[in-house]
Amino acid sequence: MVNPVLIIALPLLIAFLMPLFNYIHKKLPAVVALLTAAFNVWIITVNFNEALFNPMVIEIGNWQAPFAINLYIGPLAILAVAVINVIALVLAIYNLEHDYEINDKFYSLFLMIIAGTSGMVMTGDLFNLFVFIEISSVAAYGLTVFSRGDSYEAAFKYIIIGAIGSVFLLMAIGFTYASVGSLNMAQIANAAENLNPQLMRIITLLFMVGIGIEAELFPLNLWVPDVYSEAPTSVTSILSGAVSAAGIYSLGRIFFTLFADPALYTYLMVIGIITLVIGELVAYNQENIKRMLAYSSIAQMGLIVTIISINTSQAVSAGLFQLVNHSILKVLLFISAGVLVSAAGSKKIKDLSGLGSKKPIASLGFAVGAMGILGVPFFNGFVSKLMLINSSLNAEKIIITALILFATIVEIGYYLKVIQKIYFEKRETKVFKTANVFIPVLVLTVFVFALGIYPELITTTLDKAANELLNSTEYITTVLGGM
Amino acid sequence: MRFRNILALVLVVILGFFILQAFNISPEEGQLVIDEFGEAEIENRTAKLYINKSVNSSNQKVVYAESKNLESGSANMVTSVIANYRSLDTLGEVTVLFLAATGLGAVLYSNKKKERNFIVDEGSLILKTGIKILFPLLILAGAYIFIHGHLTPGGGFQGGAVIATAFLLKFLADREYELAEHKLKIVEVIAGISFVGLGLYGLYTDGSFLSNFLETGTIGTLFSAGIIPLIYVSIGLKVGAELTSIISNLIEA
Amino acid sequence: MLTNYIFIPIIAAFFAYLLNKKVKYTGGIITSIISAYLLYQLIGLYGKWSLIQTINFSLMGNNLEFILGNNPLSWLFALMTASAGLLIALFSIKSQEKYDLSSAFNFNFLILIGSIMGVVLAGDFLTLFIFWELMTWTSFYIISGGTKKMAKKSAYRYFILSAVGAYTMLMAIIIIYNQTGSFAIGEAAQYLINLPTGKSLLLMGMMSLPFLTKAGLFPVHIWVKGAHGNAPKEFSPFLSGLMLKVGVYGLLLVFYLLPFFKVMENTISYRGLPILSYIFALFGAITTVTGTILAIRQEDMKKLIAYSSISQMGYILMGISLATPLGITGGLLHMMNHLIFKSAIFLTLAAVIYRTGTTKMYEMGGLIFKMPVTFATYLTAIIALAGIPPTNGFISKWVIYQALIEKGYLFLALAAFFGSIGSFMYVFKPLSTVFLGQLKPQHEKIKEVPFIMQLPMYVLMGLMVLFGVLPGIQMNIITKISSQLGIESVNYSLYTIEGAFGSWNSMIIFNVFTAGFIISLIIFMLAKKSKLVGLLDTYTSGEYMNDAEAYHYAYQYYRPFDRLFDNFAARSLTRAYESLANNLSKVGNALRKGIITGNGQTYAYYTVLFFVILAIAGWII
Amino acid sequence: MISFLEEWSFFGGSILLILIGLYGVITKRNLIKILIGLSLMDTGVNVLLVSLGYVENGNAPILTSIIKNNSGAFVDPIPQALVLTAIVIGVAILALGLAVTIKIYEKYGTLDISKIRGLKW
Repeated sequence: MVNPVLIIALPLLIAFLMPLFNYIHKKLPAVVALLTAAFNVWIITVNFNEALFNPMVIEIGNWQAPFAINLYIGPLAILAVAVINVIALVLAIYNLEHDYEINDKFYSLFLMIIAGTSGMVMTGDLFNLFVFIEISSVAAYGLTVFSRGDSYEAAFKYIIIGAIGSVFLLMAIGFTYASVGSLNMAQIANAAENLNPQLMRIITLLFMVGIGIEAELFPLNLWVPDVYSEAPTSVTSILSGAVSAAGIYSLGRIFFTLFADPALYTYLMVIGIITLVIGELVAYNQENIKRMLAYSSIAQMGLIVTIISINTSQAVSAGLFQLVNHSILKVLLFISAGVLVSAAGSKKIKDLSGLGSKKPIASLGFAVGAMGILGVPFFNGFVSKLMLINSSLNAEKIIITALILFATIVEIGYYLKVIQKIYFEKRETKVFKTANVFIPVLVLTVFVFALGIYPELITTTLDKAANELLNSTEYITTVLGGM
Repeated sequence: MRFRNILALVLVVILGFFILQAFNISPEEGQLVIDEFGEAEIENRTAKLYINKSVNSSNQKVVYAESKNLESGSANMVTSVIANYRSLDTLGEVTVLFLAATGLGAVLYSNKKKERNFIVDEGSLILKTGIKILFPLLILAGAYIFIHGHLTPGGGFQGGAVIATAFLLKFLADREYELAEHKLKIVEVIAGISFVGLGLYGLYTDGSFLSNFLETGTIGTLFSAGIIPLIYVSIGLKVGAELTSIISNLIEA
Repeated sequence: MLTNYIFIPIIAAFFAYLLNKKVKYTGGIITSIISAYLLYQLIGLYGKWSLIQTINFSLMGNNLEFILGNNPLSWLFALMTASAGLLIALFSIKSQEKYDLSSAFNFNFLILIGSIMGVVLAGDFLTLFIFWELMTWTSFYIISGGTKKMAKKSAYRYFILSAVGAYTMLMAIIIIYNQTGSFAIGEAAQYLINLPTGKSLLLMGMMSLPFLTKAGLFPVHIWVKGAHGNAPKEFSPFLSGLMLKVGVYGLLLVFYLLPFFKVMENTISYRGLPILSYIFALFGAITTVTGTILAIRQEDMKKLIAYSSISQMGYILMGISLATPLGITGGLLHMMNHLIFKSAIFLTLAAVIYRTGTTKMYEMGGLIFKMPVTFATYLTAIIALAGIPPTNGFISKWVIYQALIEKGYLFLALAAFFGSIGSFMYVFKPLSTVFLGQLKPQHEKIKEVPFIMQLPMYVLMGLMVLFGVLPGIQMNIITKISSQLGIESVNYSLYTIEGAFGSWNSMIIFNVFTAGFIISLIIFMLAKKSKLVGLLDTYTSGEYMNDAEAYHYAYQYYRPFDRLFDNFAARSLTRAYESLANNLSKVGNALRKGIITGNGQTYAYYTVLFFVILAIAGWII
Repeated sequence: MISFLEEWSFFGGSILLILIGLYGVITKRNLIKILIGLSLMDTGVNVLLVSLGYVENGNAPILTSIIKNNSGAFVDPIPQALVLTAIVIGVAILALGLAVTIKIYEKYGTLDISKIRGLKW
């Protein structure tokens, strides 16, 4: 066994060293970042089965588990961390082709965001969660501005919302500590039933604002389209693929494991539905492809929150599957769209016409991603869509089912326009040179089809993860031990 | 727009009212609520273990300058929390600062060297003369604060901030003053990797990241508390360097 | 192995795509070979009705199985698919030499063939749905690849309508799955029959929506015109001839294999049949009339034939929704015949487009001597379409009339007659304007299409006459199907069909017609030839004429008739659907501009608002 | 009255500080003022955290030659440690925000947030 704390520690170490690598050679930071991500993925594969069947509690600083900071790596965490790091690896490969002017700074931030999101999903301590959320969002603020231009404005909006969110989060953590007397998640979960309901309501609402910003809940998500459309492609991808996934993870951790208050799920469901509907309707009218994808991301997050808040094991595992798929597909879409945008020299959808034959790989990547999101058979989105519908019908939430299908139809509406634009129109204007994205697109496409044709690859993990979310007892006993 | 402001006021007041409810709950038997002001029940909190230094042991009594080989040998309990019990938070915090400095560098980065475009108002004679004397003293004070972080109030952050203040004064006094960027970088890198390196060494020897692998010695003496002073030195240097680079970047922008 | 029928084409699709990128024509050749192979295999499958193949898998915590089964109904559709695929693939080898999306066409076309096989062989709804989706997607891509300007929009419309239907079906499937734990069609039927009538009808209504859409029936027929008219010319025959029929397959499935008609028996009856059955037949009649009227108005020959398809689908629906032996026989016969003659018509049009490059009828004329084979095929096909003996179209229409009159549905029969007369009018329009009349100057150098493109036409021509004379060949499989569907079969022999009011003997009629044809041919030979006048040599009193085409006799051919229905045509359903979409888009825009103002401060405002609303909601709840 | 002030000046005061900051953030147009609001909120929440760990008559949690052993009353050291972290994070966000503000001013020539709307819809 390799200690999974390295998943956090190593990127931090390398990030601190980045100036040195940059001094040695301009290209070295990219390579080192790639190696770090690959190493992380290796650690995860080594630990995967262990975490799945015997959740690990990693004590930091050799302090006995519930009293200091510990990492908890169970099925849910390993799933999330695997998604995050695989995506990071793919993006590290993608980055090899790019030059960001100040490479050392870019890759420092890039590795930090990996460490931050991995930490978010692995930590077993509430305040530590806050610190990791801040690491990933501060890194994201910094990364956003790498494309210059309008990105400063986007970053500023993100900073305002993020800072307000962090204040709410801190308040919630403070109240939790003052009432429970501990910051350890297991202890809090254990004590949650003794918590005064009114206080719990206040705490959970504060958390909802704090976490909602990362999990892209409406109306806390309006920074998303600006940041996603202005940030460099790999940043957008990691934000939508990893950071939002980690946000949903923390949301699940807080509202399911810690404060399992059934009244909350109604809130979450309503918010999720509003997010879904607004995201889809606004995406339908977008002229800017990156904004369109951003709103589509928002809508997907809304969908996932809605489904998870149904609170049955089927629904939660469907939601998690959708989350995994969304991470894979959105990264694919953003990478491909990034290439298409730079080839066309414009973000407007109408300027993308006829790129299908000029940029075959990126266009194919976009088509695969879109078809995955729309749930075409043999693509991964199909299975998760089936599970979503099945679980919502099983829970007798037929309105949600209808909404999911309505949302899919709106999605079809806007994705098909782009696909037709790319493939079935003639190009008259110039095509710019772009980077090669063959390997990232290939890897992600393989994932798309692997999960679509053989979903058993992941279903055990999903079921276990769903079980972990819905049953906090196992979590508590694992961390607290014999107490 | 006035309506908007009034609405904002109303909203903020409702919000505050709602949050204040948290302090004003009359609990039923056995329910957990926020302790009243000044009556924080340390006994029921994790903090008790930290004060008694009994997380791993069943230690109860800690006596200044007498107790030896405690699990965390820092006389300053806050320090023992920051640099030992919750050192991962601190690593994260240093990281955030590093991120801010890096991000700031990225935000303000430009290819061409810019003219300083504000009207240069030279520092007064007092400031100029004073800083010549104060600068080494401030650096020294900063170093003292972070080296004695485990004994006295203060620590790496405070020390680092003092060091950065010294540089800020230098900037204020002399508008032409420029830092040797690469030296700052070197300090940054070394401080950063030594923190993570200490953690990794703990992982290597004790099997746990950031574990205190040194003898903790007698509480209250300078050479005590295991890796805490080491961590604080690296934090101090790191924070000093980061804050200085933030200042220098902002001034140059 | 039934999976072969699905996956061989799908796998071959990738090879076809890659090879065609390198070497011209290979894509079409591979497609032809694969379809021929499938056809060959399918013929061998005839009679092996108990063949079932299952694939186990686990999903959503249940162990499920994909079921593929061979039965007469499936076999017939599979055979139709393979043969239509073969003919069109042969045709497209040459006709696509200048088409720059031909690799993609062959790729999609092979997958389409595979997925239709999947749809018709499926023994459970999940398999059916999977391949249904795949079919919709691939056909969407093919239609989008049309060279006309409207192709994309039509494909888009087609897809959205299909998707709405498909998702409604998916919802019904999963509701049933949740209760029975299985996707199998048999178990679903078991379950549905025990449900309260209303609920079960609702579920089955949801299930039939995608099939109605795909079959292009009123009120979800609006995609047909655009998709058929703008699809690549080779694909229109397949779209009209076959894809519409896949919808019919689904309807048969819902009507007979699911207990739709059994459940309906308990409801109110009208003229001896359940009211719903009558309503479906009525929909069929409306479709027929609508399609006919709109077809007559069309100036574009492909769109004209597209509307004709709609109207013919109305006949088929009338037939199969009667649930009488004659009705189902008529419906199935007409379906097969429609495949043949409609493919033939579209192929001839494709051949004309291949040579002239236009679809506007008033830009053509006099191609009879330039493209004789094409003309002959077209003539035979429209004779069949109009339902004139001795072609196959007459027989099936005759059976449908018999079925309607037998039940006393005079109104429906009237609609059917209207459609039949209307079809004379609209099929004559392309005939007279494209093939007859005078040759346009720009078409002087036109030649007949290459042999490889003529081949499918010969085959289709032969089939039309063959089945017109010997309907017993088709009746073989149809009786098997009706017994599978639980309907008594009609008495028949090789060239007779027993109707409700006497029987039809095609041999006698054929002899009479052959004799008549020979006599008129002799008269024609002996008669004096007419004199030719320049077509656009129109008298304009010295006015300058800037739109010569408008004076062409083909332009607004049936204007007086059209004027009767102008109001009707203006009240288009398409516009209703579009305004729905527009309103949705308006809501989206309003949300976008109202909420997402671009001002970062407003977003911060929302954060506070969000908390306050939640808090107040918390107080209230 | 006095006891009320004593009890509420910390909890109520810190919340009030947060609210004042929040009000500033959502009403002031100037980017710098918004950042000041954010910083006020940070301060407020820091005061709140520390006061949550306050013990009446408690000592600062440091053993010195005067307070020799740990048996006496100490204020809770954990919130203090948390606040230290929170302060640094606040500083980091503030610094980044200011840097971005500089760039925005270069680009738009104004600090009025309602005029900085290059990205919308």
